Amino acid sequence: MKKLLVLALAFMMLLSVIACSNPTTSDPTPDPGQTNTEATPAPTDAQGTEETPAAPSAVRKENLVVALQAEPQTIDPYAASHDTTFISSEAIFEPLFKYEDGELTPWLATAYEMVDDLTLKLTLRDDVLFHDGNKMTADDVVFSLCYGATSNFTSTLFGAIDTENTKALDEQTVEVKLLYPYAPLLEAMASHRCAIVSKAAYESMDADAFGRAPVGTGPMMFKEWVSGDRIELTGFEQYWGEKPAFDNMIIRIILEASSRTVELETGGVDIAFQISPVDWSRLEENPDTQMLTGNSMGMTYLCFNNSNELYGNELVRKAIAYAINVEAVAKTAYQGQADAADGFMARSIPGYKKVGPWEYNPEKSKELLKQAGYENGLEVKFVTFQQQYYNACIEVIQSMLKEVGITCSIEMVDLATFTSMNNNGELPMTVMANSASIPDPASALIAWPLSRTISLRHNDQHIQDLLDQGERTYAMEDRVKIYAELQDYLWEKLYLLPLAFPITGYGARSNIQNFDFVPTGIPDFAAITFAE
Amino acid sequence: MKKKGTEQGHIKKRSQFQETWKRLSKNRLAMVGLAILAILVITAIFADLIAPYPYDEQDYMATLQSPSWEHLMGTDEYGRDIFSRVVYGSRTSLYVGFISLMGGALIGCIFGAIAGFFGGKTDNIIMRTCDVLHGIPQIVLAIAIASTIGPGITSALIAVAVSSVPNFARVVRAATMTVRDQEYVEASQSLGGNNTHIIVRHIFPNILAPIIVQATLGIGKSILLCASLSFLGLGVQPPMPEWGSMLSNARTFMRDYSYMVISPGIAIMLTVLALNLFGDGLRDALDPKLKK
Amino acid sequence: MLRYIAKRIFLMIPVLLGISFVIFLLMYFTPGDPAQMILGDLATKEEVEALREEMGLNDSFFERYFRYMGDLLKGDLGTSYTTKLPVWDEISARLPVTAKVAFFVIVFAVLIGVPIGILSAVRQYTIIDSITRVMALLGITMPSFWFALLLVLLFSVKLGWLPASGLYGPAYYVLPIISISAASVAIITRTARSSMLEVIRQDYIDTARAKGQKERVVLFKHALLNALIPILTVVGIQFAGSLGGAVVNEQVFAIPGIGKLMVDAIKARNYPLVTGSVLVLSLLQSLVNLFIDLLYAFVDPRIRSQYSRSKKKTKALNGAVTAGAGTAAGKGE
Amino acid sequence: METKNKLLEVKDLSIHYFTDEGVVRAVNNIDFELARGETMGLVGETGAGKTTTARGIMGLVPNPPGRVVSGEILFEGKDLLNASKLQMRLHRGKDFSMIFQDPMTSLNPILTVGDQIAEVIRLHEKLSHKDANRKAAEILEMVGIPAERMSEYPHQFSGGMKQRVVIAIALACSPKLIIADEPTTALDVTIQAQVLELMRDLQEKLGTAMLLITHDLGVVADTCNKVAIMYAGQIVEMGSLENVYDNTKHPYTKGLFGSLPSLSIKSKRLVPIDGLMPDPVDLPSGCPFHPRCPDCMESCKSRMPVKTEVSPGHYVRCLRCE
Repeated sequence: MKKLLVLALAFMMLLSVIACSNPTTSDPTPDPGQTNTEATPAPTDAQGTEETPAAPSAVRKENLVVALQAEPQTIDPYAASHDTTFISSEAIFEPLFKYEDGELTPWLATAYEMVDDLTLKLTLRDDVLFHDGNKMTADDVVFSLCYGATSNFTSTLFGAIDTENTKALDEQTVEVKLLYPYAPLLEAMASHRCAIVSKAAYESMDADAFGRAPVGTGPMMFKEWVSGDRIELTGFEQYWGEKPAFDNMIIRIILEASSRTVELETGGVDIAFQISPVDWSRLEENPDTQMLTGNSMGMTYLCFNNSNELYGNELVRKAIAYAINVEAVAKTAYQGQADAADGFMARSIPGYKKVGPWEYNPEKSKELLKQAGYENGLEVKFVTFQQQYYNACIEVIQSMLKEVGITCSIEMVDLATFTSMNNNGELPMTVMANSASIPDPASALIAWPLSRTISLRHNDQHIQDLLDQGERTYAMEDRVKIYAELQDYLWEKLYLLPLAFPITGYGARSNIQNFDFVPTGIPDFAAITFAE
Repeated sequence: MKKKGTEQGHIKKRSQFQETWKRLSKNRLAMVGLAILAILVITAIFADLIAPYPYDEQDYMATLQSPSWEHLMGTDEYGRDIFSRVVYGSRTSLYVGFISLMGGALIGCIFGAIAGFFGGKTDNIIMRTCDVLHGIPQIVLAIAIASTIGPGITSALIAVAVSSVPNFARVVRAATMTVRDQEYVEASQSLGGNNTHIIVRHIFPNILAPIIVQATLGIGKSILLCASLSFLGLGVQPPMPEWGSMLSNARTFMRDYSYMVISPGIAIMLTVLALNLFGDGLRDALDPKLKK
Repeated sequence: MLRYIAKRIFLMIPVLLGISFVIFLLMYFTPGDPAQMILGDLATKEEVEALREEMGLNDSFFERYFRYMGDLLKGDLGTSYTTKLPVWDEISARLPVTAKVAFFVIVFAVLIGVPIGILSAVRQYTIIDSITRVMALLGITMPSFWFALLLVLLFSVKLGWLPASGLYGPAYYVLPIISISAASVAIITRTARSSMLEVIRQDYIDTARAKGQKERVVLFKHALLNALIPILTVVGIQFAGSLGGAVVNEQVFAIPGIGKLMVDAIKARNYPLVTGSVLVLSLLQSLVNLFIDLLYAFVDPRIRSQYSRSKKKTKALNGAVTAGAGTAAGKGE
Repeated sequence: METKNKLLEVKDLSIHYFTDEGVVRAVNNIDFELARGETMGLVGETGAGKTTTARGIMGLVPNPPGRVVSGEILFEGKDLLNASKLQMRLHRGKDFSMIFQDPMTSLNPILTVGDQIAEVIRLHEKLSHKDANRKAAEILEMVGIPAERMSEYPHQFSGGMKQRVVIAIALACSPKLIIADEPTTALDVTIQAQVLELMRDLQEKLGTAMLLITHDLGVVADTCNKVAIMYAGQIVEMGSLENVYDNTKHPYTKGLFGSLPSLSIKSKRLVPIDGLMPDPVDLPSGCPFHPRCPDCMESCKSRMPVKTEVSPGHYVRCLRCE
């Protein structure tokens, strides 16, 4: 009978040996402060390794396979706000302009002219065809811009467009009218959120059908969507520009992070998104794979519900802030792949002002607690949903608050319950993140406008005024001054406590070239070339 | 003590329990199972003494340390000592495992016995409600309950209990039906025993074996269900440790820090292994036909 | 026999109705607003309210339930909130995948489980018996996604023999099948072993041996056929179980199964898709159970005679009584 | 008796079971002979080792835990104990076959009666399916069951009918010897008589020898020409019917007869043998019956009696008769 037991233990040992037999370089975990990914130079330079002039490689590949972490709800960039949609739609649609080396270069629009503060004249290319064969005309551009203005997912970027008076002057020119002066307009027109859709195709089917079978002008054409499994795109024969180095693009949906890493290592996929930080070092060491990382345009923050009687009290917010070691929170929660947040938007965004990070001073925190009348203890509560990084931040903060006598309970609910609690203002405290869709302060501070502030609920008109001013002045120097004043004010009021600037990244096979890290997280697939 | 063959003395009447214990103690494997269970229960009760660190104490200097002397099972991504969390986790996991099982078994057995014993319409009604309950996936049940009365152990407990009722009912019904036709049940009916008396005194002891097997299997499943609930964010509330959620969270670190997955995994496996060994032993001991 | 099948199918309807009612009830009381989930957290209150009105979410519980039932009877499962596709299209896209995986899992589990179970029953108290019992216990206790990850690490990454995820060819099926069926193999082995042990002790096995029958035939014909009933029950339960299946395993291997679809639908409060997928799953599971019950009758004549009280049989019974040999003996019919 | 006519010779046979609780000495050094066409009764209380003896001859002792410790079983001069598995299989059903006690569980519930009979025929006689079934039908008729019922299942037959099927299976290949292990115990008296009469007719018609195991002395008197009384694994008295019934020597046999109601002798009370069967793991010293033996002597407690022939063909194991 003893043999039975011995066998059981032997089998278990065998299993664990297999699991951990891979060469776990148990080097000391990255102590905070030193970024362990040598590959990324100082985080401020967003371009990553400098541009090696890609030799015109004749190497063509049949399929470019990309692994996504979740299935997009739609491929229509105007009907969603999630990366998975934009990654799927990037190669199908094209914007009016593109940014190359910081310069606005013509793309679908050949030239632009700011007639006055409220009107912009665009001249378009005349040789662009849609996937359904129709020619792209000014009407399509007007239709796309108006669609962008009205859809609630993109109204933050294109809401300023006056949909009645924007019209096509002729086949190739469009006159865009604005309701109020709007500085980030051109920036928006050069982003992945601006997509010229075929008016005819859109109107021939209803909005949702278009979302599942989009028609654009991009180098890749939509072919098939096998729900839950993959989206297949194929090369567009009559594409007006330079054809990509691959015939088809297959976007596979692999939910499990470790499976995406494994597929990258075994060559099952060429590019994989949302690789968990734990695997970054292994993918870098592996000769067959490379990691493309850099500071994203997002910011993770501790969000107070300022309409709540307790967290509306500035003393309490600051007491909590002083008890938190922001540096440690960022490093632990993101396993070293994040910098402590010292401002209200990512550093790569023009207009960013360094105001923090918040001083870690438990003594001061206790003082403020006494001032606020909570010297013998304070009860606080976090509500969150299943999200690896937010939960990590909250658990780290929870144990830090314990040091200063603030007992903190965490309630984990599922996403739907969380969203409805958020809308009804029932969230006490939580950790969230906002990411700018275009490198412009207006988009980075998306959580602050009064009409949109369902989580912060600060109802501070002064913030709204500054936001409007910043958005409506065209001169960059004046905008920077306005946003600097706003960021100082926000730092003073501390309606939210910035925690981390996450370093994001995606993995690729080493034979993928001309494919760099982009802060928005939506790379240009068509430009990809292949080595060997 | 050897019972003398020839001695005419009366044989000492041993109670059913002693009889089962005598036969059970001979089965070494069942004893091993019982020993492991005893250890687990003791660790659960004296967790505060056994665990070297409080389960929620974080140490940012020592995140993701592989097993060493000060951290027997290494540390997790927050620098918390995994050994202490496994020790405290035994408390939650055993609590969830056993209580949900008791609930599910109790209701399930009652329904099963009634359905099996009376048959006919009552049997049909009970069985169809069981099919309905069985048809609803445990996860839907868990989410609904967790969302209405708030997430946490209690909701996970209820979800697990409710979803294990159909299995128990079906097992008990089948066993009751086979036992019901036996002569001794008719004998006690002829002696004027009313139905509840018969079910409790005669039918239950004889169908204890399948119930035990279902119970020992059930506990393992309910602990693992807790893992899938926490995987959905509905399980135990952080920072409370629970083996299942520790396992599913450690998944992302499995490649480089495999020790994080192994310790909770082995804890679950040991518990379920012990339960099954003890359960099998108990079943054999209770089943007179099984002469070794 | 057909009468019995009709009765069973007829009985399924109340069960499915019951399930749909309970699901609707559960969904009704669960907080979280589908309209909000569709529009995302950037939408304003008015937009959300307008969508709720349009989707009829503000109607009373019974109004919505009867409207759903009305459509159901017309064979329309409603449209999914998120993708606006008919629920049936979403499910039918995933049904073949889940069915194929579940089928291969059960076939694999039976082909491995039953012979090993029998072997360890016949060779009781030997080393083989101990090994299989340990394997069985480990199979039941091991969390399946842990086993899945181990398999992927070993066979895809280290040895590179098998693809890690997706279902684009026969080689893709190997790892998912092994990982999902581990628990089923264990349970089937245990049941096969215990029911074989039960049957081997019966007298008719000795009768067969007394006839001079070969030991192999005694075991695999006389013993196994009688031991089939409990094995079939467990196979049925395991097959039904793996349909709703290992959601986590499906996720690890990126298999677009119904289990994952249902869980995501619940998370997004996509009521029609939740109810639809649960109903389809329950229907499949009930059909599997019916099929297993029919197999009982096929295997065991005693059960078969209960189902089909056809005329021919009863006449023969009466015939026997008059043939002189008294039937007062024993309780046999 | 010339050796040619001796069908079965059992010499000094001992079979023990080696269990965790200890060694169960079920059969201890028994020997007897059986000629062709002869019927011998093997009588004893439950636990005397009757069934183990039968299974020993058939080679069906479950091993582990059972094992033949000593002795020989000569069937037509050949020792079955060192026959190969294959040879034993060829004997079983062809040269000797067995009828089991409980008809309710002796038939495979999921095979038709016809198949179960045809199986033994096909095993030993190279017949096609059709011929085997035809022969099976014949044998079924022989045991008094209408042939059309061949395709029915055991649960559709009464206890008596099932026992007839078991007999049909045993006699299908007209074996030289039938071992019947309490064939009628589970049946009512009326059916018992019919089954016994059937077995006797078939025995005469096929000339088969029979070893009838029972605890019913009446059945033995009615069917057998020789009888052996077994107690605690030993044959304590053996001989022709007249010797054992009229000229009983061994106290245990007398005790058995004493506990039988008899029409001829008017007696108010039956005289049961007090005490219980000894525990086979821990047999008493000397003569195993001495603790319950009314005329027990001092030497009985220490010395094991030897098999002595008190009159031609009549053997007794008792110190009083040595």
